[in-house]
Amino acid sequence: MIGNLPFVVCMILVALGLWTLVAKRNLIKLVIGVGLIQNGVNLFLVALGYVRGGIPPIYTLAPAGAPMVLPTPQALTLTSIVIGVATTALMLAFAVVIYRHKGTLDARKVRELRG
Amino acid sequence: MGTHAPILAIAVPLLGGFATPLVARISRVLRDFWVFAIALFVAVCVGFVAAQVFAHGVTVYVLGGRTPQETLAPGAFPIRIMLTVDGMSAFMGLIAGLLALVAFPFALRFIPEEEGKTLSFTLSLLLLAGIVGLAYTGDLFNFFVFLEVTSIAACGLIGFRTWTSRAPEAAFKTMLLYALSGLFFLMAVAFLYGEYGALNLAFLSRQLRGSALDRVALALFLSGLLLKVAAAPLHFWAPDAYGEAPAAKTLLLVVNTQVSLYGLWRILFTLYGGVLDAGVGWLVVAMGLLTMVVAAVMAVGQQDLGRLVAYGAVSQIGYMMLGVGVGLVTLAGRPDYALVALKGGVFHMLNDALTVGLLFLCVGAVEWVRGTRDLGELGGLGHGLPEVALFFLLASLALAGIPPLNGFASKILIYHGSFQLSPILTAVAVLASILLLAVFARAFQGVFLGPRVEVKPELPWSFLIPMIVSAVGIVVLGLVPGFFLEQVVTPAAEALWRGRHLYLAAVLGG
Amino acid sequence: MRPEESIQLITGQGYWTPLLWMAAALGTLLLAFLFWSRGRRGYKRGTEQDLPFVSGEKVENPRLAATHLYWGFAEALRPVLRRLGAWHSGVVNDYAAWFVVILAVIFLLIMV
Amino acid sequence: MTVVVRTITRVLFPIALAFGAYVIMHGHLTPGGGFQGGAVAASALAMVVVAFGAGSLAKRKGLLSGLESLGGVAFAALGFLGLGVTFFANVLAGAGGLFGNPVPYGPNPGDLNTAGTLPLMNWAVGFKVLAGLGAAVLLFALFGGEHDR
Amino acid sequence: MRGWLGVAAFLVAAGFLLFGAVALRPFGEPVWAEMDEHFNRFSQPEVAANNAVTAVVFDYRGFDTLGEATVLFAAVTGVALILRKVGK
Repeated sequence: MIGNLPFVVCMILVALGLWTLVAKRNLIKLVIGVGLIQNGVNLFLVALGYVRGGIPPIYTLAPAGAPMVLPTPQALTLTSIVIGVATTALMLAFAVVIYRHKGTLDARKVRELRG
Repeated sequence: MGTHAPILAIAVPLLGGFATPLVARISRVLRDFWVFAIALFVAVCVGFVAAQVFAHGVTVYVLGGRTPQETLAPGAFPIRIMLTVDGMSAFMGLIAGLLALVAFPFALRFIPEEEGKTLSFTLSLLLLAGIVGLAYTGDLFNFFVFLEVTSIAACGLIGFRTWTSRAPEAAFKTMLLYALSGLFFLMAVAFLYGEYGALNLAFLSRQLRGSALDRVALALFLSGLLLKVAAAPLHFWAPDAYGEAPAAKTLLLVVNTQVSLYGLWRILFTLYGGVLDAGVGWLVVAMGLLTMVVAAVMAVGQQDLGRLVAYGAVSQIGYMMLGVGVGLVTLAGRPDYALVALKGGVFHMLNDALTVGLLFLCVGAVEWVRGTRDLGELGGLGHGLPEVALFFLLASLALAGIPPLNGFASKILIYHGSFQLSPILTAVAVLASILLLAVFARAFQGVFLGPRVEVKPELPWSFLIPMIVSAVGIVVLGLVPGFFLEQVVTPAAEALWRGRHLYLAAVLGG
Repeated sequence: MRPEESIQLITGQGYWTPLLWMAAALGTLLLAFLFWSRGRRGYKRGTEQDLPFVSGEKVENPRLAATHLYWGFAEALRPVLRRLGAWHSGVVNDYAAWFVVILAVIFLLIMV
Repeated sequence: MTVVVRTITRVLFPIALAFGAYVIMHGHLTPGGGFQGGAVAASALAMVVVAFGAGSLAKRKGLLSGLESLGGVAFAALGFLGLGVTFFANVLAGAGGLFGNPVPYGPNPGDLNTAGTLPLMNWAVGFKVLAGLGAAVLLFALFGGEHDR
Repeated sequence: MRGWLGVAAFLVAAGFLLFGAVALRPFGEPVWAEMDEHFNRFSQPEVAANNAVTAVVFDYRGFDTLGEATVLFAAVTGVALILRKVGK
C-alpha cells in the first residue's frame, strides 16, 4: 500500500476528475475535470517507469554506473500530454462558441439536444 | 508498393491532410482533385492489403525495422511498433475505403466554399487516416493515439456548423465523452504496461494470465470502448453527433464508430481471447439488445429527419453487438451456430455502412434542396426528387431488414445464430426491426409523399453518383449474399473466431 | 464454390435464397394486380376524389406532415417515450454519470 | 497592458525564442526535444499576445497556419525518407555526412552532428508546435472574446 | 434515491481503481522489461542518440509521434474551424 503510494495518488486524481464531471455544472469546470483525469493518467504513466535511485536515460555527461529509469513511459507521457493539450483546446473552443450562442455555460441550460 | 501498402494507406492521408491547406492556397480546383485522389489512393491501398491478407494470411509491417515483414524469433521481444493486419482488420479497412470513396465526392459540392471547405477536407483526411490506422495497428499505445486522432478530427467535423447553436453543443458533449473513453483506454494500457512492460498487442496477449490486474485493465478497456461505440446506455452522444454533423461527414463518423467496435472485438477476441469468461459476452449481448430497442423507440418520437436517421444508425450497432456477442458468450465451446451469428454480426458492419451511408446521403440531399430537416415542414419531395425518394426507400427497407436487401441477409444470420443461444434475443431483435420499419415508413411518407412541392436546384452528379454506388451495393449484397459472405466476411469472422493463434504466430513467430 | 452457393445463404438451420424469394414476391404481386384490376373504374385522377377526406370540409394544401403521422402509434408508446426521453436529458453530467454507473457495473461483473 | 509588461516582453521575447531553439537543437543530446522547445517558443508568442494585444499578430495568422502545415509535411516526409527500408527507418544515423557521426558507447560529452534524422524531425516538430500553439492562442485571443458576439 | 445510487456507483468504481493501483508492483521497482533494456542499451549504437527518450520518441516509436503531431494539427484546425467567421 505505502509502497506504491504514487499510483494511489494518481488514481485519486482520476476519481476526483470523474467526480468533477458528474457533479460540476459549469462547462469550463467540466473541461477542468477532464484535465484532472488526464493529469492523473499522465502521472500514473510516468511513475510506472521510475527505478529507485535512477537517473534520466540520457548519456550526455551522465554519471557512470547509476541505473537509468525506463524511457518508454516518458515518451508515452509526452505523447499523451500533447494529446491532452489538443483535447482541452478544442473543448474550450466549443465552450466559447456555446457561450456566444446561448449566453450561459450552465450544463443544465445547454440542453437544446435532448430526447 | 506491395510490401508498403499497409503503411501507405495510413501515412499518405496523413501527409495529404497536412498538405491540404497549402494546396488550397495554390488553387481550389487542385485541392478538390488532391483530396479525391488521396481518398482513391487509400481505397486502392486497402483493397490491395485486403487481397494480400485474404490470400496469404496475416500481414505484419514493422515500422523502422530492418525489413518490413520481420517476424520475431520465438521468445524474442517486440521492440518497435508493428502494424498487424489480419482478416478482420483488412475487412474494416475495406469498409473505410469504400465509404471514403462515397463520402468525399459527395462533400465536393455539399460543403459550400465560404463555409471553410478546406478545413473540413483537412479534418476528413485526418479522420480517414486515423480510421485506417486504428484498423491496422498492432500496438496498444498506437491504438490509443489513433483513437484520439479520430476523436478530435470527428469532433471538429461535428462542430462544423458553428453558426447554429446546436452543432457546438453536440460537439462539446461528444468531445467530452470521447476524451473520457480515450483516457480510460490509456489507463488500461498503462496497467498492462506496468504489469508486463510491453505494449505490443500480440505479445501481451501471450502474456496475459487472467490475474486481477488483467481484469482491471479489461474493465477499463470495456468501459472506454463501449462509450466510443455508442452502446446503450452510453449512446447519448451518437444521435447528437450524427444529427448535427454535415451529412457528407456523418458517413465518416459512422465508420469511426464501427472501427471502434472493431477495436472492441480486437481487444476481446485477440488480447483477452485466452482468458475471457462468458460474463463479458453476456454484457455485450445485453447492451446490444438495449441499444437496438432504446434507439428504435427513441426514433419514433423524433421531429428532425437527421436525428431520426441517427437513431436508426445507433440501433444497427446493437445488431452487430448481438451477433458478435453470441460468439463471445460461447467462446469456450465454439459451437457452429455461434460462428453463424458472428458472421452475421461482421457482415452487418458492411451492410450498415452502406445502408446508413445512403440514408445520410439522402438526408443531405433533402437538406441541400429544402434547407431544413424538420419533419413538420418537409413533404412532397417525391415529385421533385424521385431518385432520392427511391434511394431513401431502398435504404430504409434494407435498414429494417426487408428481403431481398442486404440488411436481411446479415440479420437472418444473426437471428438464426442467436436463436440457438436463447430465443428471447431473437424476439427482441425482430421487434426492434419492426419498430424501425414503422419509423422509416413514417419518415418516408412524411418527407417524400404528399402534394407536389417545387424544388429549385437540380441535384448535381456529385450527389447522385455516390448514392447510385451505395444503392447498387445494397442490392447486389442482398441478391448474392453467399458470394460476399464466402469471399470477404468469412475470413474476417474466422480471424476473430479461430485466428488468434495465427495473429500471435505472425507477430511473435513459433 | 458452386454457383448456387454464391446465391444462397446457409445459416446452419436452413438456407435463404433471394432469387427464390423474388419469384415468390413476383407471384404475389401478380395476384395483387389481378385483384386490383377488378376494382372500381369510377376513380378519376385530378378531381376532388383524390383529396383527403378531412371531416367533410375542403382544406387548402392538404399536406400531412410526418409529425402528424402515426399519431396513435406514438401515443401508445408515450409512457415508454417519456421514460426514455428522461434518459436523454441533454445534460452532460448525466451522461458522465451513466458512464460511471456502467464502469461500476463492469467492475462488479468482472472482478467479483 | 502596462509599460512594465511590454518592456519585459520586449526583453524576454528573443530570449524565449532562443531558448526554444536551443531546446529543439539539442533534443537528441539533452532533455527536451521538438515538442518542448516548440512549446517554449510558443510561450513567447503568447507573451506578445498578452502584452501587445492580439491585433499586433493578426496579420501573421496565415503565416502561422502555413508554417504548421509545412512542419507537419516535413515530419511526415522525413518518415517517408526511410521508405526504402521501412517507414520511419532512421536511414541517416551512423551513415556519415549530415548528422551521421557515430557516438561512443556510454557517457560522453555529446556531439551535435549525430542521431541521423532525429534533429531534423525535432526541427520539423518544433516549428509545427510553435506555429500550432501560437495559432491556437492567437485564435482564442482574436475570436474567443465577448466583443464579436 | 438516484443520487445515492450514483454515489454508490462512483465509490465502487473509485474503489476498484484504487485496488488496481495497490495491486500493482511496488513503486520504483518496475518489471524487468526487455523493451526498455533495449532502448537504454542500444539507443546509442542504433540511433546514435545520447538521449534515449528522444530516440524512443522519434525512432523506435516515431509513428506514435506522427499520430501525436496529427492530433495537435487536427486540434488547431478544429479550433480554427470552430472560431471562424462565417457569412451566415
